[in-house]
Amino acid sequence: MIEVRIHGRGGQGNVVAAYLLATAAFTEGWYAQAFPAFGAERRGAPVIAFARLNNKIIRRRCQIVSPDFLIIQDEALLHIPGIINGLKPGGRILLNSVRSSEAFADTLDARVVTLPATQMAKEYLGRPVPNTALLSAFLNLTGLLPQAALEHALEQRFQDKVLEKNLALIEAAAKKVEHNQWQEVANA
Amino acid sequence: MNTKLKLTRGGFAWGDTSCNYHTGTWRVQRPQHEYRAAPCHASCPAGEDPQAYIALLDSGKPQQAWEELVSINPLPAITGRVCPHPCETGCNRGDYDQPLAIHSIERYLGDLAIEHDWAYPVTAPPADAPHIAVLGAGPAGLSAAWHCLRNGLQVTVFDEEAEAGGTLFTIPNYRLPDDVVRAETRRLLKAGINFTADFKLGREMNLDELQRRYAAVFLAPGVMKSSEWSIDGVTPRDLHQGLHLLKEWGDVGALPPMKTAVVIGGGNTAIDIARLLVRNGVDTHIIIHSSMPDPAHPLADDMRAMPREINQALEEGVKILNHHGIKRLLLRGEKVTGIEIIRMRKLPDDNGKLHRIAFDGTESILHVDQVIPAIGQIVDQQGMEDLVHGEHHIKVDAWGQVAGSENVFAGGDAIDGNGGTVTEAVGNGRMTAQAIAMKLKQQGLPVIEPPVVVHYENLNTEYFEPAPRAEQAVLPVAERVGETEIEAGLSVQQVEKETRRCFSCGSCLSCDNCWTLCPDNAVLKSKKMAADGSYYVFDYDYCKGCGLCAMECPTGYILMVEDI
Amino acid sequence: MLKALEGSQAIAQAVASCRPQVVAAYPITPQTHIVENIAKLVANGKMHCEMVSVESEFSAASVVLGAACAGSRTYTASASQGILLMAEVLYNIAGMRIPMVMTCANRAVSAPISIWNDQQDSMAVRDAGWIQLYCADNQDAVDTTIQAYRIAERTELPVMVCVDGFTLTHTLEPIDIPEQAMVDQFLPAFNFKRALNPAQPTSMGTLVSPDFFPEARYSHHQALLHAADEIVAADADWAKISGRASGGLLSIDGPDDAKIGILTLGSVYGTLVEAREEYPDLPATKIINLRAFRPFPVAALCEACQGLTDLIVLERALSPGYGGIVAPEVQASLTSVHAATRVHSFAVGLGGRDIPLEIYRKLHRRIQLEEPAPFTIIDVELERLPVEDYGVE
Amino acid sequence: MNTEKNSAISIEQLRRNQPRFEGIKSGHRACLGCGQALAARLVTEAAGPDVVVANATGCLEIFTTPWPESAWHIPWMHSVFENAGAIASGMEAALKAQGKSTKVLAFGGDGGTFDIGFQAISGMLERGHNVLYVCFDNEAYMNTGIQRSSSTPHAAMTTTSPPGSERMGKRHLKKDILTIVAAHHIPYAATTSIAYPSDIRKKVRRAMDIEGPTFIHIHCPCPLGWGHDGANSIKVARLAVQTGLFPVIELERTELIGSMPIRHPKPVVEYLKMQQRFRHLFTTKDARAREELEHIQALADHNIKHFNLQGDTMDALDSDGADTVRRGGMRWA
Repeated sequence: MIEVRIHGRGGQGNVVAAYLLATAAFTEGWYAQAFPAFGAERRGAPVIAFARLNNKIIRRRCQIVSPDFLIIQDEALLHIPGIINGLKPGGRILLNSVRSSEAFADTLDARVVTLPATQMAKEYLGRPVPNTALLSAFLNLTGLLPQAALEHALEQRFQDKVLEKNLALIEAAAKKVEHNQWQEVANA
Repeated sequence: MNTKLKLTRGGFAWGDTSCNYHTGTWRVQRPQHEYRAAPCHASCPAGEDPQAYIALLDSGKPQQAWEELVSINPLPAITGRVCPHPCETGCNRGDYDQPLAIHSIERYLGDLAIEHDWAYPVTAPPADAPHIAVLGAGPAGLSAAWHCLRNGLQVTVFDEEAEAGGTLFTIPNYRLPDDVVRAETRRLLKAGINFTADFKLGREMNLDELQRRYAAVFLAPGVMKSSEWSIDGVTPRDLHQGLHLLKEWGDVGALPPMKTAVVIGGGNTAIDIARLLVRNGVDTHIIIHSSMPDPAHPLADDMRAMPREINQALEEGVKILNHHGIKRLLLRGEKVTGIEIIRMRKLPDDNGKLHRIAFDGTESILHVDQVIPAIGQIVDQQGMEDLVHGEHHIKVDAWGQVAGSENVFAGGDAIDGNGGTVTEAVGNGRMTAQAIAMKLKQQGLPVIEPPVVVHYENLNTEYFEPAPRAEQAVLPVAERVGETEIEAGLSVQQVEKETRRCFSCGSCLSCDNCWTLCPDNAVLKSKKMAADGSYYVFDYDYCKGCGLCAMECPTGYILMVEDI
Repeated sequence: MLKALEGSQAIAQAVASCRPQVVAAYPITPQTHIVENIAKLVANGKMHCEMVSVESEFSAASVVLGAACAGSRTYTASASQGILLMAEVLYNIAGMRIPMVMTCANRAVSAPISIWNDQQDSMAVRDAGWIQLYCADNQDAVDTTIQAYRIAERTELPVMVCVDGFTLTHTLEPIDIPEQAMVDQFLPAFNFKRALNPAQPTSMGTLVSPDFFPEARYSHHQALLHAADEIVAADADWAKISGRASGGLLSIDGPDDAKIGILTLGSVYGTLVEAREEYPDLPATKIINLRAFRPFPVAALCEACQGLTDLIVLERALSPGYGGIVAPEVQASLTSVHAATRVHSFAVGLGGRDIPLEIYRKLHRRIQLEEPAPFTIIDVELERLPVEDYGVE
Repeated sequence: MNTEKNSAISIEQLRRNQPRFEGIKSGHRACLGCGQALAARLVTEAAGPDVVVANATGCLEIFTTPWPESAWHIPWMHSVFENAGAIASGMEAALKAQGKSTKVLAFGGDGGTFDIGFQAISGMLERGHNVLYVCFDNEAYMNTGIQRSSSTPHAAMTTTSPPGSERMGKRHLKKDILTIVAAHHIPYAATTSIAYPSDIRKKVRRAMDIEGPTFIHIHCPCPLGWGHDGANSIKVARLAVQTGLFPVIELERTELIGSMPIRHPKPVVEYLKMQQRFRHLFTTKDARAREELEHIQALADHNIKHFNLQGDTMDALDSDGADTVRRGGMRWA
């Protein structure tokens, strides 16, 4: 079972990211579960969402304490104490940042990969919503699901221009990272 | 608790089931319909019930209304014109805005019956029915005859004149056209009354003989003889009595020559003769020691003439010297040249009795060339001297029976204490006919109790709204010439509005108030009239006795009575 | 067909497939997504009903009551404070024996205010006279919602489908939404015989005097007891059509000869089942999911508890001043047949406190004691309490 | 006198054949002279059979439905005190969903309308449900034994607004519910009184014809709570109108479109002295009573001016509202 914890802020589409991930996984035949760390979300406040992917039914409903992956939608969230707590040994972090992965090597060591997702979202969508770009990069890094699965999940949620722009965005985002770089972790 | 009761799921109940529970058991008082006399009814000398016939008229049944009316007074076209209508004085509506124009409605019905020639509602008496003789075809005689007929008796009316009507013909045409008198009396006679003209008691037949031939005799000779009149024993040579002049005018259409006249008296005869004189160019005064009538403060010594007539007389130029009396006649030879008059009043003494007091120093002279007394007439005793015993009038009891005589009755102007109106005469006739019928059936005559009357306070006038009284059209003074009738009858539209003004005092108006306002649906409406004369039935199974219906009955027809 | 759906969305679709004619609701977290999804279905013409967006939960309950009395199938949903605001009407609906279905998106009750999940709200209206069914997962929520209409309409009792707020309502997972034809086959059109009808006027909600009140209450009580059969039958019949059963009155997972049992209501069930796999060294344990809390399935429970030495009742709410709410009823039910079974009452996950897998181990450790522990709120961290309140537990 | 009489009219037959529709039947347990019982019957009469009723808790509900009996002749339900507006909303939604044209009526007392049920009514009005809401206003919580409500008039005595050395009855004013209701911009809101049955029926019929929320506020004296003889219920109600204390008006979308003119306003004392609930205003010997009487007179004068109630002496409109009787009762039709 693969457990992903997504950190973000109200308004960044945090829960949507978890839902998209689970939906994409479901379309590829996985059993998946996604849910927010239920909160009275206000725009800008730090929020958490979870996604579980498994090859059999998932019955547990507890929060993800020891994720395999962290997706952090905002570099500033790193200032929140304990944000990477519980990450499994060997676990990986996808961080939304304009800086290179190396810039975080000191604090987060080699586990981190960065993506200028907000910048890209602004460019492609006209709005600073980093979630789909990060998801795309995540899928490409892990090789868990084909890009088409995410496209399919997006098609269920978005339409017309927004969908088109997102599809262009995820295509671009995928190219920004190295395919299957985290495959090993994902298959562990 | 009924253990077999099947309850419903979820506690619902079927509609209307509360009817199983009789809230009538809560009651300690109960409403009931109680007819009480309307004041118009109670105050009518003829005994008419205007409330009843107005109700029928209002219901769109004019012929039934007329039949109801003539079941009491067979001469409505006549009384509707000449009656001083105490009914209107009594009318509760007078306390609200203006009294109902009852006399106008009465006249309307009378005229309508003449116009349509509606038959008087009566069945012919059996051939062996007792036969009653009525002496005098004036209003009292005709009324008595009519009511004898209605009581299943045969009747013959005898009169000195060639046609029925009697004193009615002495009322000037401008007030009561002869045509109306003829139309009504002839139609009445056609109902089955035998009429024998040119009959004078003591000439054609004596009273004894009448008594022998007939089961009962009703005397209604009127007062065709004028009272003796003089001032300190002095009488002018060419004295003409008012009634005599009126009769002469009616018979020959001429008056003695005169330029100025003074009429003495305050009754309708005085007014009639005064107005006749004015119409003939005579400068006329009426002198009377009474007060002018004032509806606001009716006094016992008011002029007896109808206020309406007095007003019209004044409009036409009659001058009335009220609170005056004649002190002496100014004569040249035996012919009058004037009178000395003095101010006087009727004032009550310590016991409240009125006395005439003349005020010295108020004397003045009025120049006239005729003095016409109209101070009252007395009965002509011829043929019935034994009954009258030299009095001016015949003495009778409350039922019209002549004292000491088993089968002789009397009524109309001739009897003692009569007010002298046509309507009163009609009332005497009716009562006496009833007494005769009862006597002939060997029934005792009951004591006459005054009816229980509905007063203004007994009504709920919130359900009425102010509406102006219908007034008959009156000819302008300039057009009041000759014999033309001054007042026109009401139009159909006027009558419709006027009947709607009736409060229906003491009788069911079928207004639906009780039916509408009962919080317990305990007043049921019926298409047919219930036994108690209303169109509503109290449902005592449910009536809780709250009294709301009685409180809101506009006519005072519902009373709450104890019910324990 | 399985679809990845958020629980609320699935419940909304299940409701739509039951074709209610009147839906009334007032927004409250975590019920909102259900109603929003219904509103979306209505707006897109995928659901045909009168949607009444009322001004309070009180009116929501009242609107569906009025609508049901007027002969329509209805739906409402609420949570927490909303359930309490409805309470008077909930009693009223049940007492009048009105069939209807509502979802309670279970949430803690203020104060202190909490938008997160526990089951204090539905427990607060335990005695209102509604059937209460608790759902273990979102598939269960879908199936139970559909079954609830048939149960309600056959028994003429209202059914409250209790779904853990957020834990289920906001969780996306693969859920099968039955085909419309399947639902139509299962659930006949609503025909409420006592519906208000001008052609045959009746009066509902009459004043019942002491002469009749005990009979009315008795009848209501009996109706709830008899509803157990309808709950079982509905589950069985729906299983024939859908291929899925929800366990009827309760379901059991674990070996028949287990000496230890854990009884739960709602979504913690799945967590416990998986937790058991995480701790294979702990004694064999039966996990009992109490689906029907009202009517309380005494007989089925006794059968399920055959051979247990210890039964842990996981409370998701409490009665302050006493303790657990479910455990006393369980204990009383078992007394006659399994007097020896020790019944433990532990509250977990109050106000949305996460219920991690290790709860399973904690529970086992708790029952090792000689004497059964008194009612305990498992995850309280006493040192966090103010000094004056310290040591309460 | 008409002689066409029928002494053998069967009561049972008559009951069955009353020429009107009665939504409430006999046998209900209302007090003697109950204004509300009368008002409810008049409303149902004008509304006709094709209705369903939602009734708030209160006297009307209690006295009409002593299970297993009911006085209602129309489908009726009672849920709780404060939800008549919402119950009615639900009924209307259901009937709409079922494609039926049956009209929904909601009945509440002043407590259930002005106070506890106000929110549900506001919601019902705002959502535009096709419901005629009728408030039977007897100006206090009579069902529970005469406690003040926000409809209780100024200075009236109730068990929770008793007069004493520091108080002269209710300190506050009667809530102007009609204006508040009309402010929902509903098509029709009107006041009327049991003293004017024709007015009630006319307004109910008008409201029945309107598609959308309508509100009729009926002044219904309570003999028990007001302290007058049941026989005087109509009289008291009429005086409330005639003094100007209870204006009979009609509002369409907040605009005043009609009022029952008062021909000759009566002094408020005439109204007050009939009722025990104002007794302290006549028995108290100090200036406070005089001040309160003047205050109430001023309120009446204000109403007359504010709602333009003063009619002309022979105003033709008077006949329309004043329930003038006619022989044969046709005015009630």
